[in-house]
Amino acid sequence: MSSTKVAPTSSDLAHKVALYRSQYALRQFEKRAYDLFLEGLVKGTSHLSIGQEAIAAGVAAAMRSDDWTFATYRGHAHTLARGVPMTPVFAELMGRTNGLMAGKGGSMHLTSVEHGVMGSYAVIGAHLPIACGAAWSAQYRGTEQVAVAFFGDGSTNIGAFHEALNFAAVWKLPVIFFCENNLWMEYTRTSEVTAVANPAADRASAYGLESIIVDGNDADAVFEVTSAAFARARAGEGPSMIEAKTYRHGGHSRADPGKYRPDEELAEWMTKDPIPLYRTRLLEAGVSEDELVLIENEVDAEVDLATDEAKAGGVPGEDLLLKDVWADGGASWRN
Amino acid sequence: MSSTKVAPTSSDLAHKVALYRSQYALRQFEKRAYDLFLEGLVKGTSHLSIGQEAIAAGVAAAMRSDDWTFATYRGHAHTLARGVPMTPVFAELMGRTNGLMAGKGGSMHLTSVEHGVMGSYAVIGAHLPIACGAAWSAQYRGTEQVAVAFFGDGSTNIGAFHEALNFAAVWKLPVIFFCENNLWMEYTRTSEVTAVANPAADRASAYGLESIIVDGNDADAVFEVTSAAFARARAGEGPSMIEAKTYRHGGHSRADPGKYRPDEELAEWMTKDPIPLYRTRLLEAGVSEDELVLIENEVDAEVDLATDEAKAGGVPGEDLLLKDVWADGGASWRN
Amino acid sequence: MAELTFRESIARGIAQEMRRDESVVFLGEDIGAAGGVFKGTVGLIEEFGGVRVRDTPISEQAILGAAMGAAMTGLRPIAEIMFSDFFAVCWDIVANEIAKSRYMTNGQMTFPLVIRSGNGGGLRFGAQHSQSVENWAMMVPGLKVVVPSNAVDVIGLMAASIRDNDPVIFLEAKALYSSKMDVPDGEIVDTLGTAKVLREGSNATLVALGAMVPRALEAATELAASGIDCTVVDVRSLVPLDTATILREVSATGRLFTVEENPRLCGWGAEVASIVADEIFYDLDGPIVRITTPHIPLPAADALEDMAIPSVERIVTTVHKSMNS
Amino acid sequence: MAELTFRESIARGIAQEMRRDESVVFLGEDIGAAGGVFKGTVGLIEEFGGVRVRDTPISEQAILGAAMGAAMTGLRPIAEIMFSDFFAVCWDIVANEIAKSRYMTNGQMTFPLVIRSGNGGGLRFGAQHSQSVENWAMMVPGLKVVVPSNAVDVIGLMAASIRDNDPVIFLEAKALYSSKMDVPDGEIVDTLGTAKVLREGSNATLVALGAMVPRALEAATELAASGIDCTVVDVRSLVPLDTATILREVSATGRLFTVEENPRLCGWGAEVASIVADEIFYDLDGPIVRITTPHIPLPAADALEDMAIPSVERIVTTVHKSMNS
Ligand SMILES: Cc1ncc(C[n+]2csc(CCOP(=O)(O)OP(=O)(O)O)c2C)c(N)n1
Ligand SMILES: Cc1ncc(C[n+]2csc(CCOP(=O)(O)OP(=O)(O)O)c2C)c(N)n1
Ligand SMILES: [Mg+2]
Ligand SMILES: [Mg+2]
Repeated sequence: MSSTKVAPTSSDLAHKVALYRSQYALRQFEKRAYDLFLEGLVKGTSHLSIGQEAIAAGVAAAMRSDDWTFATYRGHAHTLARGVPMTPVFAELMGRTNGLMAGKGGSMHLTSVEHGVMGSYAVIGAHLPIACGAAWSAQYRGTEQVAVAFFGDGSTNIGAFHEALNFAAVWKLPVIFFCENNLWMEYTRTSEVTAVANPAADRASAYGLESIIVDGNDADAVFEVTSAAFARARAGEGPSMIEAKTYRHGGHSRADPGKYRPDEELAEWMTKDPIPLYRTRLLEAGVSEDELVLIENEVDAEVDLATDEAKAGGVPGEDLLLKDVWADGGASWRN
Repeated sequence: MSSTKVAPTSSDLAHKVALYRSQYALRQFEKRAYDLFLEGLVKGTSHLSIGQEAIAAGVAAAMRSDDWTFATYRGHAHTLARGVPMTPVFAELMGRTNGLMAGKGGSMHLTSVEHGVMGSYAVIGAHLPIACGAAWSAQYRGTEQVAVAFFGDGSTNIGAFHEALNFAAVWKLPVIFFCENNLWMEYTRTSEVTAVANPAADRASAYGLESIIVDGNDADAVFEVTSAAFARARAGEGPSMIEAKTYRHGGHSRADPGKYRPDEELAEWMTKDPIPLYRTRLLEAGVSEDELVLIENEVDAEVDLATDEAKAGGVPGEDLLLKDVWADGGASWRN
Repeated sequence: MAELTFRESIARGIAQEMRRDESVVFLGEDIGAAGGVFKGTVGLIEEFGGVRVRDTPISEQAILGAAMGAAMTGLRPIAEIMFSDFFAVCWDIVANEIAKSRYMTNGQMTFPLVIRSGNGGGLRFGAQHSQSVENWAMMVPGLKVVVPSNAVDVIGLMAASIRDNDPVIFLEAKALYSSKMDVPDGEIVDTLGTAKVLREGSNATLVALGAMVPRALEAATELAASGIDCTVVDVRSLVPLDTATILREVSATGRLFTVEENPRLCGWGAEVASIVADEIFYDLDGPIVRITTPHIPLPAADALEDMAIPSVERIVTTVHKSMNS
Repeated sequence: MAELTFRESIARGIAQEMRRDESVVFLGEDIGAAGGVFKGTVGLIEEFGGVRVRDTPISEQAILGAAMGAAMTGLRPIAEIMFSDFFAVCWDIVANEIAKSRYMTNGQMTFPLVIRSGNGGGLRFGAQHSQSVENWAMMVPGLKVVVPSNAVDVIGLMAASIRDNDPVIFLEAKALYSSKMDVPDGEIVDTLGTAKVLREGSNATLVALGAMVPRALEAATELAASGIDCTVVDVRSLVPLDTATILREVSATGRLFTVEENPRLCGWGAEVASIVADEIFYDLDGPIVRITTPHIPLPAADALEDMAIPSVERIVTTVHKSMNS
């Protein structure tokens, strides 16, 4: 785990304050999403990434606005971190007409093409080859855009992972494979079903790639290591794979209390919670407590407002049901 | 490429003469199969492994009779090397009732459960996880049986490869993954579409396995390296992956002349033809020319007889068409 | 006699067979200590241990490949594919390998295995976790396909599937997992390929499967109130298909309505309709009508999902309209 | 005007569109220098270069994932899956990702891509290289499915598929690759969702697809000789389906026979039969009969394969028997 330490400059500081704001917002959004779930307003499932915000925030900060994010079912943070407003995301979780996809996708499929969020994928591994395709199109059109695919530690054992990694390496595609290693799959520890200790990094060499591990609870470290990968990708040097060590504070999905995890493990990782750690770092770097409180209050207000706006959304009807199966906007398969 | 050199003993010599016989028989069988194809008697496709016989012979020699072979569409040699007689294999290629599967499988699906040949699989990669299943059953029942899955260099880029390797490693299954690296897929050079130089061996570490490369044109070397892998598997030490360097003398399948390969490459590999090399080695070790000629004549006669017997087989009828979809012997899906 | 949920019946059915036969083993993701994501396998690892009940990596091809290889060498594996949508990542092993290998080898191999999976919608999980894939399996020669509609049938059909010597795709309607029923004590073993007539009527025959069975029954009750008396057939097993029962019951009323959760095109209902239109054409008194989910991916929002999957109301309206036209 | 084989038409159709539109790119196994395993892509890499025509590893999920990702970001990729049987190793990308993502994103994404593949039997390749998988694709909402039966249609439907903004599964009957036909010079562009009436008759309507079309035509000629005058409809496109033409032609004769290469259960013929049995029930004069491959994996031996796939003789006999009973 490497993170270059440089004395912060004022522009550094602005960047870092923004990173704090982003992480804090992701956290507050998801806490609210959980409440809404418990209230019965989020009807399907939802997978929170509370504890992993440093990754979403750190990577997004390293992206160009025309770069592409490919997320998993655990994609709230990655979606919001690209600048998607909270209201349509809350509304999507609640299945409302003002949802990001008008309720048709739900929590596991958040997509905002406008913000470069090219979908959240709920079948393990699928989006890795799909991200390769976006990268291929950038390469073909010479746009220097880069695709980032996020995935979990447990997802490294599925076939699509292997195919995508080899394919990207051979075609030298501008794609970054980002593994968020939170140690657990749903209820099984990944190390129990994986042949190597670092499920992504220990496999990089199988694709001729450098093995990269980063502290996933340190947004600065994530930002740096990812920025370097973007630079390589834009320079035509091909893909990178990054493995970030992190932890989810809650259960896998919905109301899972995550009881299968040893108390000490959770306790240890709670001491590494990226948000208080980053807050302390900012205070030490000279940011004032007041400034941070102001940010926090702004975000809290944003979450409240977005919740209200989302709740005000309508219930989708038959027009939406039969909309957009096809490019002509309809669902007709016959004449 | 390692091959321990020890002075041959007489039992060594008998073993080696048997290995020669096996390689020679595989070669003669396939030359005849090619003739039959040109004559229009083999109707579908067929994939010869002329040039790769040292592998089939060497591995089979290291197997217990109750071990299991899982082959690909390029499976004639692996089937015969386990002791399956030539007649039913020829007959299968010709679609006759006396075929190994009465014509229902064809060249790409040779199977003889009686001889431990647990099928030939024509979709790239599929049999790797299936071999894991056989190995799992051996482990569960404590029989010390071992499963061997053969596959090509080009098959290392498909998802099933990755899943099988990880699964076998984690469950410590008694299975040997044997890569016959003949440099080519169908008409594309594997190195052009593969991220590493040794498509199997360079990926062993991704599954916590040792990287093993062997000269696939040397039956003794193949025998030794595989014997060691069998010993590990029977001792409960889990899977091995072996990559053998070899070359197919002919095209990929059917009447493909293999013109896409540079003349010099073919010429170089022809000098490494495993059969004349092994013959010379035997002569140097003191086996007489007469003994070898006798063997060759016997095999040639066996090929002729098997050809005639196969040709005498009947044309399959409707009873076979509707036989053995189900375990009850029939094909009925309704009452 | 005890009241069991559909999900509890799954563990009971599997346990019944694992007790009886050492060669029955069970593998899948999170099936062990976690008791399955739908809590359908609670208690099995405790009773049978980690050698017979085994957690796997997220590697569906490996899971089903392992099941196939184990079956061809003497075990009787049960494999779980968590959501039936994930059949798509391991379809080669199912459709090309397991389904075909007995035939291709001219009967040299037998594949006594069961693949069970959570199937269908109703849980607002969206298009990739809600599909009804019974027709994916039905269209592939060499697969048996079983879809129970209640807790008792779960046990009996699970037992029959495990004892069967052919590969069985066993689809559990997720929407029924929490449904409850009184279940008799002792061993329960049912028979594959037998449909059940749940209600006898004289005007029309509703043929339904899985989660659509309780809806068809409820619709029949409503329809009876307005003078349309329906037979309701629970298909239970698509392969083998009990065409005898279906043909008899459709002949008796002269009208067939299928109630299907799968999207419209090429569903099991199309097969049943085609068999009827061929074999008892002259017994029909009117059009054959399929009541299905429209041919769209399933939406996530509750309001939309409820519109998509055939509801009691839609069944009632459709039958009414068709019978009165 | 030039005589072209079906296989030559494929390259011609692709070249026509690649010349016209820089965003059309093509990837697959051995499609470049080798010109495709069926020689369907000869000359393309020479004309369009290795950037637009690109060989891939044996990684079908990567191939189709790449096509999907490229399509959603502005390209119009064509991907080859060498044998349609191999859809099973990448079915998730097809059925769960490509087919559903436009709908799930409420229309934010468009997937103008074509997946072409050699389909069906007749080449004695055995059960894993001979399947007719048109119903695999037809049953998944969000996929268009096109199956040409002759060289001219190959070009026109290929062009229409490439220009279409939805994902198209383009299935090429391997048994037809060497069939020949006079093909007009110049651009050819056809229309998806249009069936063709190839022969007008008064007694019965044969509806056929792909490699079954020439057989249905030949059977119709034989049947005419014995007094049964048949209409023959070439479906050409399963999704969108030209139900207007099919319903009209079946209404006109009162009898429907489907001629299908896919195994029996849940084929496209079951869908067509069900639509007919619902919508024009009262126009029917007798049972709807499906002539299909039996519900078995395809055997390799020539004699067996010929028995399995509907032959001209079987079509003739079946129609005769049904019309005279
Ligand atoms: C192909 C497939 N198999 C199984 C699942 C069910 N599933 C959803 S999330 C998950 C665990 C994934 O673990 P990991 O990759 O570590 O990601 P995390 O959830 O920890 O972020 C599983 C098994 C799935 N969605 N797709
Ligand atoms: C999933 C899948 N994709 C493609 C093919 C077509 N195919 C058959 S053999 C082959 C080349 C395999 O090359 P390699 O693994 O090196 O084995 P070799 O033929 O050289 O023995 C290909 C692409 C297939 N059978 N299965
Ligand atoms: Mg994880
Ligand atoms: Mg090779």
